Amino acid sequence: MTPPNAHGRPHIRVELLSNPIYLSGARELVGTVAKRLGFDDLDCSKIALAVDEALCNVIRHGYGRALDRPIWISIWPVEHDGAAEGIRIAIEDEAKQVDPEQMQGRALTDIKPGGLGVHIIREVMDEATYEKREGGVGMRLTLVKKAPRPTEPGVITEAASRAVQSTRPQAR
Amino acid sequence: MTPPNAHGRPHIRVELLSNPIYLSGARELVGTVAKRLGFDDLDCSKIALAVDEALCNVIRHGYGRALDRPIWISIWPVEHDGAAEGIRIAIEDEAKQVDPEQMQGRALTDIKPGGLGVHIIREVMDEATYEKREGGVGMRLTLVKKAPRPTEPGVITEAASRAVQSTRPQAR
Amino acid sequence: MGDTEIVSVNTEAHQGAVLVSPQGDVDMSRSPVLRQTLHDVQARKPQRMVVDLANVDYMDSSGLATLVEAMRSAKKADTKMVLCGMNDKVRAIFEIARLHHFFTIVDSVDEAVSA
Amino acid sequence: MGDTEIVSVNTEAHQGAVLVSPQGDVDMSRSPVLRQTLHDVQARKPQRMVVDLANVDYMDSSGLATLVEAMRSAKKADTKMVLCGMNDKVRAIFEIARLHHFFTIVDSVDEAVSA
Ligand SMILES: Nc1ncnc2c1ncn2[C@@H]1O[C@H](COP(=O)(O)OP(=O)(O)O)[C@@H](O)[C@H]1O
Ligand SMILES: Nc1ncnc2c1ncn2[C@@H]1O[C@H](COP(=O)(O)OP(=O)(O)O)[C@@H](O)[C@H]1O
Repeated sequence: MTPPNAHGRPHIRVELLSNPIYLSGARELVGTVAKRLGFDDLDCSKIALAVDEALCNVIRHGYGRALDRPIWISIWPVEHDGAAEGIRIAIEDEAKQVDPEQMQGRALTDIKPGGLGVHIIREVMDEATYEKREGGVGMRLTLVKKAPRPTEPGVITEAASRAVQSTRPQAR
Repeated sequence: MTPPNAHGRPHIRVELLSNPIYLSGARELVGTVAKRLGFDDLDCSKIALAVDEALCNVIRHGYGRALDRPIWISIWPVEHDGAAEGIRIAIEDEAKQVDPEQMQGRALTDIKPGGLGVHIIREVMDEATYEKREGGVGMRLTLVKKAPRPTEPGVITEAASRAVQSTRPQAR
Repeated sequence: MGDTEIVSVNTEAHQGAVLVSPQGDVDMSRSPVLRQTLHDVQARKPQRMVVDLANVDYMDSSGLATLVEAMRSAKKADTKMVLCGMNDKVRAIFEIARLHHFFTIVDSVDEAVSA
Repeated sequence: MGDTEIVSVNTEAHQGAVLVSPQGDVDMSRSPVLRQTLHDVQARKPQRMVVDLANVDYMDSSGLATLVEAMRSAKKADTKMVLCGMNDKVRAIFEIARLHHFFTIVDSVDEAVSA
C-alpha cells in the first residue's frame, strides 16, 4: 500500500467539487495529459473513461450525490530513465471508508443496467487499487496504465526545456 | 484587491508544474468547464487561450523557464440567483513579485514577434487584474468573463442534482 | 446550452420509425435526459426506435445503463430498437462492457430503419 | 508522438512552392519545432512558402510570433509566404492580435500556390 507521495509530488493535482457538471472538464484534462505522455487517441479516451467512472462512483456511492464535497485527482508520469512510460492517477475523497473488497464489478454475463463502473476501470487500466486513506477518512483509488511505446527519453524532464530554449535567438 | 476566497471556495483548483507539456491539459480543462457554464465554442477557445498565455508568461517571466515550479489555477462560476453568468479564473504562482503596472502588452501597430500575451489576455476577458499575493511572494492574475446569455437558473447548484435524480418531461 | 439541445426526437421522417438523436456527451450529468426521452418515446409503443449516436462524442456507463434499460423495455413492448452511427470511442465502451452483441448495432440511419 | 510528427514538409508536389504543414497544437511546447522547420525551409530560399494550417487545432502567441518572424525573413529573402486552411479558432487569434492584414491568408492550398 504505497501512498501516492511515494512517487514524489504529483505533476498535476486537481481539487474539484463533486458536481457532475465538472466531470467533462476532468475527463478532458486527463485525456489530454495522457496524449502528451505518449498514449494514442483511443487509449486517451479509455483512460478518461476510467477516471470518469471512478469520479461518478465517488459522487454516487461515496458522497450520496452531494454536489459540494471535494474530490482530488493527482497525476504523475510513470518514468523510466527520463522517458515517459505511462501514467499514474490517484483519485481521493473524504467519504466514509469502505472495505476495498467491496469495490467489485459484477459479472457481465447477466445483462442489466448498472454495475459496470468498476469492471470498466479494471478492464481499461493495468492497475486499479482501492485503499483507505491515511487518517481514518476517505478512500483512494490508484490507477496505472503503461504507454504502448515509450516516448523518446527526456520528454518530461528535458525535452520541453530543450524545445523551448533551443534555436531561438529571440524571446529568451 | 479582493483575494479569491472573497468569492468562496473555488469549484476547481489545479496545481500543476510549470512544464509546457501540461499547458494543453490546462487549456482543455478550462475550455470544457467554460462550455458547461454556458459559453459557446469560440468563447471557450478564447478563454482557454487567455489562460494559456497567462501560464506561458508565468513559466517564462515568473519562473525563467524552470519546469518544476508550482502554478495554481482556480475556477469559480460567476453566479447570480443560482444561474451561471460567467466564469472567474485565478492564476497564481510563487515567483518574485513584480509591480502589476509592469504587466503591459505592447502597442500592436509595430508588428514584431513577441509581446502579444498580455494584449490577448485583456482583449479576450472582461476583467484581467494582476496583483501581488498576500505573504510577500508570488503573483495572482484574476480573469473574469461574462457569459453571452445566462444559462437557466439552478444549473450550478441544483440542475445537476435535478438532472441526475429526475424525470423531466424529456428535453422538449 | 439548455437541456433542450441534448436530445432531439424525430417521429416522422423515417418510415414509421422514431429517431432519437442525443448530442454531445452522454455522461452522468446528461444521461438522465436521454433516459427520460427514451421513456417518453417508448410510452407511445412505436414499432421501431432508432437511437442515432452520430453526434455523441462520449458515453460512460450511465449512458450504457440507460440504453440497456431501454432495450429491455423495448423487448417487452415488441419495439424493435436499433443503434447506429457510433464512433470508435463509443464503440470501445460497448465492447469493454461486452454489450456489443446485446444490441442491434448498424452503421447508418438508413440501415437502422430497415435492419 | 515524437517531434518528427509535429510538422511535415513537402518540397515537391506544389509547383515549386514548399508546403509546410504543422499538425495539432502550435503552443509554447511545440512552436519551437515549427520555428526550426520554417528556418530550414527558408535557408533554401524557395520562391514560395505555403504554411497550411488545416491540421492546426490551436495556436497561441508563441505560434504567432514564429509566423511573424518567418514572414519578416521571407520579405527580406523575396520568398512569397502564404497561410491557408485556418479554422475559426485559429483565425480568431490572428484577429485579436491584429495580424490578419499582415499576412496573406487564403482558404485552400490550391489558392495559396497561386495567390
Ligand atoms: N467510490 C466508491 N465508494 C464506495 N463504494 C463504491 C465506490 N465505487 C464503487 N463502490 C461499490 O462498488 C460497487 C460496484 O460499482 P460499479 O461497478 O461502478 O457499479 P454501480 O455503481 O452501478 O453499482 C458499487 O455498487 C459500490 O457498492
Ligand atoms: N507572469 C509574469 N511575471 C512577470 N512578468 C510578466 C508576467 N507576465 C507578463 N509579464 C511582463 O509583461 C510583459 C509583456 O508580456 P507579454 O505581452 O506576454 O509579451 P512577452 O511575454 O512576449 O514579452 C513581459 O515582457 C513581462 O515583462
